[in-house]
Amino acid sequence: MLTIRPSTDTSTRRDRLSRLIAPDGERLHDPDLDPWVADVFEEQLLALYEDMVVSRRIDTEATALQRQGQLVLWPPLIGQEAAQVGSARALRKDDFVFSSYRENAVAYVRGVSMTDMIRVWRGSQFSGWNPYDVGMATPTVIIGAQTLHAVGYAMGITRDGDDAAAVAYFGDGATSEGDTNEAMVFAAAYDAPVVFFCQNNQYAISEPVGLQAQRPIADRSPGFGIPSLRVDGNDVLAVLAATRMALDHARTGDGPMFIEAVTYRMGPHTTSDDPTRYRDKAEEQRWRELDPLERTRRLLMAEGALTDERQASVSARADAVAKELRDGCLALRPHEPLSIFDEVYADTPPSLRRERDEYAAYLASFDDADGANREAAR
Amino acid sequence: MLTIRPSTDTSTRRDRLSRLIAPDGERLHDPDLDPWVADVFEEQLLALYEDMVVSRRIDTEATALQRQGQLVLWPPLIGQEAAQVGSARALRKDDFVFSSYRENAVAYVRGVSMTDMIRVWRGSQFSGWNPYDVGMATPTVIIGAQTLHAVGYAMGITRDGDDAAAVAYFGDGATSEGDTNEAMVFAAAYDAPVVFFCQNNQYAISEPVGLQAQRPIADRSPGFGIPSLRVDGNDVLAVLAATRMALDHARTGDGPMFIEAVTYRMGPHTTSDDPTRYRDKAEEQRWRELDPLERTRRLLMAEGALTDERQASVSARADAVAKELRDGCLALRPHEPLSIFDEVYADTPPSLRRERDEYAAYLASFDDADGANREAAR
Amino acid sequence: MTELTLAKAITTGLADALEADDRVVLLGEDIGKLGGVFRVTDGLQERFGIDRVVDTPLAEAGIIGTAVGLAYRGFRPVCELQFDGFVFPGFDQVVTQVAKMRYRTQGAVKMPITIRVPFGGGIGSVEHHSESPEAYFAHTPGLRVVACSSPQDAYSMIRQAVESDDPVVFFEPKRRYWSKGEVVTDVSAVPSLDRARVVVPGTDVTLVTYGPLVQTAVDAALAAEDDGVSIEVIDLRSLAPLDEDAIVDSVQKTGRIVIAHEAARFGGIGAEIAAMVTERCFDRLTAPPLRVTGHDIPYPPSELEDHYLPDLDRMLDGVDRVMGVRV
Amino acid sequence: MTELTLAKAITTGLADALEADDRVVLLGEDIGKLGGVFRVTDGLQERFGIDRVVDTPLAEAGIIGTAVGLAYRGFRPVCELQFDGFVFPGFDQVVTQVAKMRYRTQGAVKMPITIRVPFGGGIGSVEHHSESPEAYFAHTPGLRVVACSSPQDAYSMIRQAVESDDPVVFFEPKRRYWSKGEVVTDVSAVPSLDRARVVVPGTDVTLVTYGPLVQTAVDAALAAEDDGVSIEVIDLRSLAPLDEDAIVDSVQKTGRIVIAHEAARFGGIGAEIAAMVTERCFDRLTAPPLRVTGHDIPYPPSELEDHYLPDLDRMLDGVDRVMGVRV
Ligand SMILES: Cc1ncc(C[n+]2csc(CCOP(=O)(O)OP(=O)(O)O)c2C)c(N)n1
Ligand SMILES: Cc1ncc(C[n+]2csc(CCOP(=O)(O)OP(=O)(O)O)c2C)c(N)n1
Ligand SMILES: [Mg+2]
Ligand SMILES: [Mg+2]
Repeated sequence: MLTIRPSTDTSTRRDRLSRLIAPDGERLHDPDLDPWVADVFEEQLLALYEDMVVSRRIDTEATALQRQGQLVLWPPLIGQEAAQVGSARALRKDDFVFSSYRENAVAYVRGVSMTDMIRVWRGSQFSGWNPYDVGMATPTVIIGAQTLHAVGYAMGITRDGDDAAAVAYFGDGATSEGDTNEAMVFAAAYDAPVVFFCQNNQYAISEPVGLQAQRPIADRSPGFGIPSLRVDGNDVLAVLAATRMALDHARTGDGPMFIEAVTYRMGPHTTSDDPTRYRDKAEEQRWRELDPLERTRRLLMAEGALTDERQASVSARADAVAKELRDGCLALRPHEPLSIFDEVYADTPPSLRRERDEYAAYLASFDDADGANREAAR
Repeated sequence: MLTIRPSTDTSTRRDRLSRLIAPDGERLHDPDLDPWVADVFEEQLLALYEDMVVSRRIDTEATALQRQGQLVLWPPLIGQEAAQVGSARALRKDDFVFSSYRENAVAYVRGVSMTDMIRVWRGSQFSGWNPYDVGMATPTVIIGAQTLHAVGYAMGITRDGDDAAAVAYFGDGATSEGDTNEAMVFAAAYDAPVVFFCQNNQYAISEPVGLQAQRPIADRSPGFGIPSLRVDGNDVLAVLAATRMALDHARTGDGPMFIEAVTYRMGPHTTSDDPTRYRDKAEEQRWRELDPLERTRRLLMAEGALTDERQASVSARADAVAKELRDGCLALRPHEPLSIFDEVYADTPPSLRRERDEYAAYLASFDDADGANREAAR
Repeated sequence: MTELTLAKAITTGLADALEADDRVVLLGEDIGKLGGVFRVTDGLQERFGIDRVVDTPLAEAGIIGTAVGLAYRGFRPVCELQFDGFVFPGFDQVVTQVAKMRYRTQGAVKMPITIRVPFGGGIGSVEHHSESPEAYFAHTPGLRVVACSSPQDAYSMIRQAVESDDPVVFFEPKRRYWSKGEVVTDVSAVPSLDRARVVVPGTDVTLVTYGPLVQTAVDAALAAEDDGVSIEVIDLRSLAPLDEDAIVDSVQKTGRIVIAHEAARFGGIGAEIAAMVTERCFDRLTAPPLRVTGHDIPYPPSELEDHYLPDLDRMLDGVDRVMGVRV
Repeated sequence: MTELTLAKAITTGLADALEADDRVVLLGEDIGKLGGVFRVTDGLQERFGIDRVVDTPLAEAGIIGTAVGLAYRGFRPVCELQFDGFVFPGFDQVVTQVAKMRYRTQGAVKMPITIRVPFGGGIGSVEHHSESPEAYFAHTPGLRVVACSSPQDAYSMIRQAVESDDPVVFFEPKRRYWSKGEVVTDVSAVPSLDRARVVVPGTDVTLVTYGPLVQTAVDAALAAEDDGVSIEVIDLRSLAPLDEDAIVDSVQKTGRIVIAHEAARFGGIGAEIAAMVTERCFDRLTAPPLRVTGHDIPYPPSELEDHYLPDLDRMLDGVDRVMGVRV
């Protein structure tokens, strides 16, 4: 009889993860992954390290800006630097990213400017950058919705005969949404060149991953006909290798692939969240020991690559980016009120034009004598 | 490295199916399934056969009624008798079925009267029977939606401390809908006592199952943490055994289980459909040789159980049910027009009462002199 | 100029759109070999190939969501939703993504998606097959919501919808699919997609409707003529945004308005039109705007659907009321 | 009688409902240990256990769909949707299942489901966190759609919603969560769930609103008093079905009506009220019903949300207009 039982491994134990850098900084070897990072030497690893340090600095700066009332909200990515930088550095310029709200290190790597990155979180615009300039779509807040966009985009790539790929970034929580599962159905049906990149950061706000999935998340996609990889998401080299492999798989006509990057959200869900209500210090401490920056630093130190000088230049770069972020943020000026009526349609319809004009007249009434009187009267 | 690839079997080949009766009627053995039908002797098998013959007769009669303009639509189940009868006969009275529109043999087995079965298809009501009378919910037309209802009901069973189970019936097409996948997520999360019973009848209207799934459908649920079985859906004994096993699994606290019953929709999708547009005679012929009734009949003949006398009584029973169906159908009288305003709410709100009264007055206006004049004037 | 059924006019429009622009891609359930359950895409897959006329898995969010991705990549997807009652599993992608993407991205990302929905009742079918969900879409800024009523409009409007850089929810009056009419395929001179059309000129009462009820309204106007009442019938064509001026112009002339649709009255398009007309024509109105609509109940079983659907008599009853003949 | 915030009044109401009937079950994302993102369910899981206060996987259709199954089994599920903008993935289950089940089964299957939705803007948040989707639900026969505005109503209405045998979509004005008021927990004497309430009596203009804008309307009434204009403020409480008589009674007295809501104007609740009032009070109206609402655009980025949201000035401007002070 053909009984297909879930395999017995129901945990997301870290020792089952593909890895190239151990938490203590030791360089491990993996015959499947190694070939994909054969070109990564000291200099390349240093660059990845710098990206991660910069990403964390962006995160710290933005969190501070939020605390100072300069941002309406910020979703920290601290802890997920390796997952985001490693995967984003695997991409080509003509690949296209569809992400959720937390992928700010991905945006940084894609070349998004600091001012553009911060617009959304200042409540200034819903989209910080032009997606076509950087090959990264405007982040999607509706959990899971962007996975379908990535698949559709990938279907377009096929129709154009290109060898680019689309990448969908999403979280462990997003795997429960119907959209994410439909995305796998469609991707498999059309062999779409899309990489599903799931950052399993152990939480969807307060809910541990165990509520969303009874199996390692990487076990989900094979049943849809999509091969998967499960990597240590705090290992920048393993993530880079895995993503390169998956992209190659997609580009060469082998269809979609799924990566679960096992990582940890070291900060709160957003600056509005209070994680002490749902997880304990001991757990946070356990993961702190697996910090993605620290292990890369250890490897670089062991190899003698991270000289004081180089560490200083990394810090300087991080400071410069942070300054760019802060200055960019503070320099943002509110848009003109009537701009809220723009870009609802390609051509504003007459009825909406009338609405805008009425509102303009209303605003103007506060300037004229009558308006002033009204104001005074209150 | 942990790469989880789809297994290499990407077909839904029939020789990979669990079976207890071969197409030629030979009784096969399966150590996993056999114990679950150890109590099924000639008499029980004859009863199953009779259920199937009756089901097919219901189907034929309803199709004829539709052709005669007595029904607005009918979704034939021909070819799926073993899948429906075998599974439904595994249920206890206190189990609860959530089905789609095609499960009329399930409804028959649950004890739905012929008159109640036909109401919906005559356009008379949206629900033919009271779900609580027969332990079967009103069929759901929105594909996949009922799978979540089954899970919720099963969560209720757990809360009540009962050992009953809920069963969700759905098709191969339904596996693509977000709802069906969310249902697996919820069922696994709460270890809900629910059996997912998928009749893979090879088509969703015109679309072959290969568009919905790149893997055997039974491969889907294990990734959600739900064990699955893949049985020959044209083998009533194997289906009975598999469903009993899955129900036992659910009842004894082991949580959900998934069954893919591989079968074939021998007729059109509904009486409005024209399958010649999308599948060929050769394929239909191949499946005709796997007819679920025929193979049971062969087994019974080989065992000498289906005497002429018994065959005659089976036919008589089928004719009687068919007559019940036809008479029940033709005896249905249209509801009173104002009944359309009933049961929208527990208590009809004043505004809706007013609407109903206005419409009643409007209708009445055709009876009075003025109304008659108006009519005459046109 | 050829005589076509409304369904065939859409088929022809889709074929011409596929021919005119190779970025046009059709997506939907059963639209390939089967040609869709209403055969509207009949023959198109054979002619344009499986990459341009795409049978999709059975998942409406998937259809709309992948269309968003295709649009992101510069395609012009045309999605078919099989029946009105099946739009809701895809509703989130329509409301939160399709409708808002241009606004969200300050115009950087266009969503030239057409979502075709056969809608309305009167075909004697089962649950979910006869509904009129247009108001849900019309309340969603960023969408254009249109309904065609004649073969000519079916042809021209589907061409315009596909060419529009805005997302268009395109309602097709399924019970008029087989009604015939002359169709010219030169769309250079046809009115733009957002304009209403006076179908029958009149002076006493404005009767506004769309989709399947336009023919009923025309019949009502003819019948009323015998009673000496002159009805001006307006086919809205665009439900959102509304061609307010066309309606207002008519009411300024007639002073009375009846609005008809199959959808439930409460919160339907009729409410918006009544409110708007009252705002803009208050002094001219000699009677309150009156709605002749589906009742505020779910669409009923088909044996009683005639008691749900506005028909000629109910329209004339409405006209009588605004004329003060009946109260 | 205790002073509670509106949020705490709901918490108390839910706790009392859980206490009073062991068939009440709460479902939602993060409602357990976290107590929900607004802490409305704070402490309830600890008190009533994980089987009655259930953290769900992140899937709205899943939440509503399993609630349907629980209701089928005789439970009274209370679902929390985290924010207004996240109702749409669960919309299909609400419209095609929750709303229609009683009708579909001729009354055999009840759907006593409460769907809680924190709604509205003015909290300076990101996209999808400030919307007002009530009209989508109100256009759906079979649902009761309500909005509370004060701690007392929050308490009584959530109790009544949970006890109702009809499905109730329960809108909570999130920017008023922290406003305080006296609450009595004896609900035997409170008005029924479907009745509107005159919050401020007046004679010149009827100002109808609900949810977060009720407080704004009360402030406007106070301000207008100084100008010698007497505003009658009506809190709708029930958006669907509407307490039409309460509105009509008021307009019969005042002859003028302003309707305010945050949702977009086109096809909003205001359109229905304007249409209904015009139908029923045509001869009494001295000015057309006027709507003061969100614009017909997506909810804008928060830095400009004040230009979207109706505020005291815009309400007074509306009042001035119907009074003929401004045109
Ligand atoms: C459809 C929808 N439902 C609910 C939310 C509210 N919400 C925002 S983030 C979040 C958790 C997401 O978890 P996960 O997918 O793991 O991503 P992470 O936040 O961990 O990066 C929730 C529930 C939402 N944005 N969209
Ligand atoms: C949400 C939704 N979308 C589309 C349809 C139209 N439709 C009715 S049956 C069907 C195919 C269903 O296929 P499957 O699940 O395999 O069941 P089968 O008909 O084969 O029994 C479709 C697309 C529907 N009923 N609901
Ligand atoms: Mg997460
Ligand atoms: Mg099927």
